[in-house]
Amino acid sequence: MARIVFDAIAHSYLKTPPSEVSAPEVSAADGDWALRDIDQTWEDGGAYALLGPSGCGKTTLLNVISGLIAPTRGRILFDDRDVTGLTPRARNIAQVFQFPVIYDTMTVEENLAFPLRNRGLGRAETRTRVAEVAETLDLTVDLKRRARGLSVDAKQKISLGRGLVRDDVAAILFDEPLTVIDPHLKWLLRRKLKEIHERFHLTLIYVTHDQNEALTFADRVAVMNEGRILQVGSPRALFEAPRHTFVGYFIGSPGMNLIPCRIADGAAVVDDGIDGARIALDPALAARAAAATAPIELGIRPEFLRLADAPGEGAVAVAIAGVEDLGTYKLVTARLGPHRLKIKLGEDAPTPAERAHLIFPRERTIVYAGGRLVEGEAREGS
Amino acid sequence: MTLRLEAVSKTVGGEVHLHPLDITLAPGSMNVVLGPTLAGKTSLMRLMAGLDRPSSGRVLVGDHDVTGLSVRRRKVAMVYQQFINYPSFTVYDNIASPLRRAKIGRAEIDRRVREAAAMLRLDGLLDRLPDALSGGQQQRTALARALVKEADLLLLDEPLVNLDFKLREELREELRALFETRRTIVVYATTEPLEALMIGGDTLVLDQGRLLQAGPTVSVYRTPACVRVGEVFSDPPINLIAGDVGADDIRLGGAILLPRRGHLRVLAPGAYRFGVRAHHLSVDRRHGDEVAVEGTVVLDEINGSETFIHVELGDALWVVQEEGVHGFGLGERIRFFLDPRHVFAFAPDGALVAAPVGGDDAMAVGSGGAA
Amino acid sequence: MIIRKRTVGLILYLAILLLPIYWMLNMSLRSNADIMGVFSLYPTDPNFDNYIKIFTDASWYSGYINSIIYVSLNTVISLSVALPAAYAFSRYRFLGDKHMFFWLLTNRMAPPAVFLLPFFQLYSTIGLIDTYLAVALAHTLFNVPLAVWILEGFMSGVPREIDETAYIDGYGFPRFFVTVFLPLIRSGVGVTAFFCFMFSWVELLLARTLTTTDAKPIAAIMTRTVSATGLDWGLLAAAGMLTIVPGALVIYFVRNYMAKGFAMGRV
Amino acid sequence: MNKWDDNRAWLLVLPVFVIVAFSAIIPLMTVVNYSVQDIFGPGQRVFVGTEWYQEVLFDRRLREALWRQFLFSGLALLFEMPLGVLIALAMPKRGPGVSVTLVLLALPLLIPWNVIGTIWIIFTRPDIGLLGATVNGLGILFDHTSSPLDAWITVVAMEVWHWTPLVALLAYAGLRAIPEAYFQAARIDGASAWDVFRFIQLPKLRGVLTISLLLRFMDSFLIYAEPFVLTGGGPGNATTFLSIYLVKLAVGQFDLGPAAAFSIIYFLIILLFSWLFYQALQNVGTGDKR
Repeated sequence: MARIVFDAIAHSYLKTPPSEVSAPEVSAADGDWALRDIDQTWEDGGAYALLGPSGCGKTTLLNVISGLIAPTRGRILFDDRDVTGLTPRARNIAQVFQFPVIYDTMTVEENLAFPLRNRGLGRAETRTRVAEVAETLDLTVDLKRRARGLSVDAKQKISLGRGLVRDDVAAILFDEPLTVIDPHLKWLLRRKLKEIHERFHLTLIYVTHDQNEALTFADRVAVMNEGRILQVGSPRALFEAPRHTFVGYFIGSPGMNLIPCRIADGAAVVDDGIDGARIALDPALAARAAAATAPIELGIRPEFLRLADAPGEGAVAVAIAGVEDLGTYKLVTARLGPHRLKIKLGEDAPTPAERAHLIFPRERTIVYAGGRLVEGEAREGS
Repeated sequence: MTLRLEAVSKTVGGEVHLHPLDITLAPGSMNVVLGPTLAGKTSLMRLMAGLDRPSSGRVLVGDHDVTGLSVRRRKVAMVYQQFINYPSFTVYDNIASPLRRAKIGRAEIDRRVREAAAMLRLDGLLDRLPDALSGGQQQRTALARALVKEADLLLLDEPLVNLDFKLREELREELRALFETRRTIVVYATTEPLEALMIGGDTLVLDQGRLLQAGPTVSVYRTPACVRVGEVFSDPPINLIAGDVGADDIRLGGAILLPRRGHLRVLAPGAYRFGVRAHHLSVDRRHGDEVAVEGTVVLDEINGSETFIHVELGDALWVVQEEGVHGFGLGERIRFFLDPRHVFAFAPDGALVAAPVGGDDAMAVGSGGAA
Repeated sequence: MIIRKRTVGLILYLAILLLPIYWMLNMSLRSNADIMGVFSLYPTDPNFDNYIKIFTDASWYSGYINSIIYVSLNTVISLSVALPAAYAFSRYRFLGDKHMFFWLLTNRMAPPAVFLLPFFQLYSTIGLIDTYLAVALAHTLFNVPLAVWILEGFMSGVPREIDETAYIDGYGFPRFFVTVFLPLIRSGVGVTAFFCFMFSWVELLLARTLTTTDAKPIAAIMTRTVSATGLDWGLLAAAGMLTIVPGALVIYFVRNYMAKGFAMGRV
Repeated sequence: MNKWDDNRAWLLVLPVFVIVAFSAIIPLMTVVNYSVQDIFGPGQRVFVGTEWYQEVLFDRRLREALWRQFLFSGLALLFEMPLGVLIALAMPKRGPGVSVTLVLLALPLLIPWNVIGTIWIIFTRPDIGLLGATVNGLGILFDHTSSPLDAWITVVAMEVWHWTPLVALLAYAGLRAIPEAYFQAARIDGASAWDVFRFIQLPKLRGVLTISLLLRFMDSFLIYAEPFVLTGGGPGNATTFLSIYLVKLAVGQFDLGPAAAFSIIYFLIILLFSWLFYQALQNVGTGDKR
């Protein structure tokens, strides 16, 4: 097991990479870099998820860790040892792929014993390790069977097991491992993974585009976009205090409401088509936001908005554009000038009338400048 | 025009894909076909489209029997779960192809293609080949081609299932808006309850080739005609537990006592299966009537906005849904609350006996023999 | 290190593979007297006399033209009948489909020697002996089954939903097949054409039997000339070299399709 | 996966059926006809029943040719299969080397079969052949026109030279179809190159190798032009394979009846192998397609 450190890792798939990693401002236009200057520490024994849309670089990042890809620039350290030039084998990494990779001609037992045999472990010890792992993964009864004949989820467990049998493994990497698993079985495997983490305290890194998988699996989730890690935090921190607008949009279903605004007199002023709607902010937050030069956006999650029938202190008049009854909750779409906001209401909440008043709870209303969170005073995410 | 299926069934090589079923879809209606994988959703859609011929029964459009009519002569459009486009045509030519076949004038084609492309945000991509597009854009192209045709019947077979989580969410919302204004009969197949609720309209619940229930989506959700509908139409899974109704109270799984009150008063003494959806369980007491239940956490799933807590209680496994993101450790003891007002009661054969009030306006149209 | 060893091995093998061909090239650039007189690893006095003779003598070069004509004819016939059939096998279940496919494959395996006499009689009866068409038709015996088989593999790789979408869009079969479907299996058609060309080009037994003068293939003229001129090795080698040229050209043009076709695992 | 049920598909198959039937069924019927008749001349024929079949079955030379044929095919496979796989393993996976290798490998496949024979005559003759002269120069007597063993060595070498590239190309295709994840997993599991070959490449090649094995078996079973040009079936009858003997019988001696009966038996043997081939293909098909 090891603490893994990324030291200014950048990677380009081009043969002759552009000489400079471009500045964040122009990043969107330049797709030559799959990873841009990533500094990150993966603590020993942590359960991490790499979450992001297709093509954000998360699989590249994973392959850099395992050593299947040599980064164009930067160093990677395992416990302060530079492993940048080492092979996957020398790094002691295990990886579980999107599709189960098993050795067709071997039995389950032989499959599980394979990495140990290659490392010259004794027969007796191999047997006990395999038995132990098979027990954990509920594969004991299948040990003598040909691996080829098993179901997809059992095969995926074998691929995982080949990583678990090695007690010297530095980290186990997962590349969207549940893609081929039947939806009804997914949660069972998620549970298995959790158990394994609790039991073995291994460093686990899990790549996915599905927030459900990432947030369920990981203690700390790294949200990636366009080759950068935007935020690493606990599921709760990502939900409550996303440090980047993309994180706010990407986490949560539906994502965070983001409205362009300007700051005046300790409040956010949003274009409502008339003379501007005022949304009161935490004074300290407002002061910092006012000092920012980049464009300001107001952020609030649909869960935190409240509706009132009557105008009141700090309530903003909106037009209701639609109400969807989604069984467990009602999703309201409100129009505020040119902007659209989503509001999540309880299933028993009364359906709002055509016009309503929206309350932005002050402690839940956050502000972004140039896409980055403007820190309030007391808010320091867990 | 109305689409009617009369006693339509499909058998392939001795294997029944669809048992005889009757369905009527009104013009301009929005219909969801909800069912787990292999429920027969695709078989049903292919019969509706005319891609396959039913083994028995008739398909009628208006008063017209179209059972044996080739798909070329029908006014249908279809979107598959794979991204199906003509790989050698540009996006523009892809969208234009059904119009060109229909011998429509060039100017008119151009206008309609650009309109559809704008609607699906493909404006800047018209000259590209499908291979040069992302998955989401490819599926948008397929959707545009289906919409531009202005067919009588638009079939969508799990169109979003192969997209990224977030893309799925976005496109789902756009779709609903796109269908709202059309006269077309839309049929949308999905395995996901939430998707069914988002699309709205009417829902047909299909399982193992049988039509279990049909009706307005929200009513079917609130008043599942049988246990199986409850299972298919709940995500996370509905909590089901055997119980006995006594004179004064109801005993669930041997341990939990519910008062025999409210909508449960109608139950005659005897054995039942009780169902309660995960979001009607809560770790906070929301109500004085709620009954406390204790168990061990085996998993806590977070989907971004909600947390699903899997709790083991004796042999039974419960799922509790909590708003927001919460962390519960594996093996932690937890107490949650069950609101008796939200409990469904099913007879031993599976049929719904009592549903929570508020769902009584639903019409349960059990057809083809509810399981 | 391992990679290097492998590459060395591969280059060595390719060198051995080319050695006999090189030797023939060597011979073809020398006169017969030279060949019989001195043993030399390379032509000491290279000249193109043998080639010039072939290109100036109609009894020689017409053989090439004959071969190219019937081979091309065969490729066209094989492809045009195999395309619709392969589509049927890849898309439809119909009465006797499996048996039909098997029967086709058995013809790919039929020994040409068995068909020698009956073919001669058959084509004599219908007056096709010594025509290009006779050879082209005879070669369909093994090329059509092969073409159907290869094309079926490529077509099965195209999702059926594309066909359905086209029919839903209102395409008729012929237009769909030509404008939508064929471009999708372009590399399959390329690979198939290559194999038809190849097997028709290399076959000699039937081609020689069904022709006498007008359509006689080069390969047959070669053997005949050998006995007549009392083994002119140089001339023979030059003629042999020239039979490799068309094949080499074809394979050069379809090499990218080849790689793709092989990647699809069907040949 | 599911196909459409429609018997009208026959319309699409009809051209193929007609053209192949014309080339296969009519001639085959002629052969059957000959095999049960004795023909003296135009219009003079006598029904002889199974006489020709009996004659052929008890023909010692035919039986010898058959065993020779099996030995030849067996030897061909023994060399071609492992060699082909080895070459496929050594071929580059990407880059300009791929096209070059493919083109060079395919070259022998594109040479007319009798020219193959010619090439090998020129190559192996003791007087002018590179190989023949070299070997004889080393003091080893080598002449395929007089020594049966030398003739066999030459014929087998020619066959291996000619057809190993096909096996290599097929195996290469099979190797390219293995998902990259398998190799990555093996690297991570610490597998050696030999392990990768034994536990990943070889099992995944099973289907392709079955196809090439059967293909090569059949085609080597039908071989005619190459050995005929090279050795003429000699010395003596040492390299007289089935097809060579059949043509001798039919064209050389004009023994139509026995030749026809021989053809039928030959064809039945081939049919049996075709059937096995087809069965194997079907199994491979279901094994590979998900």
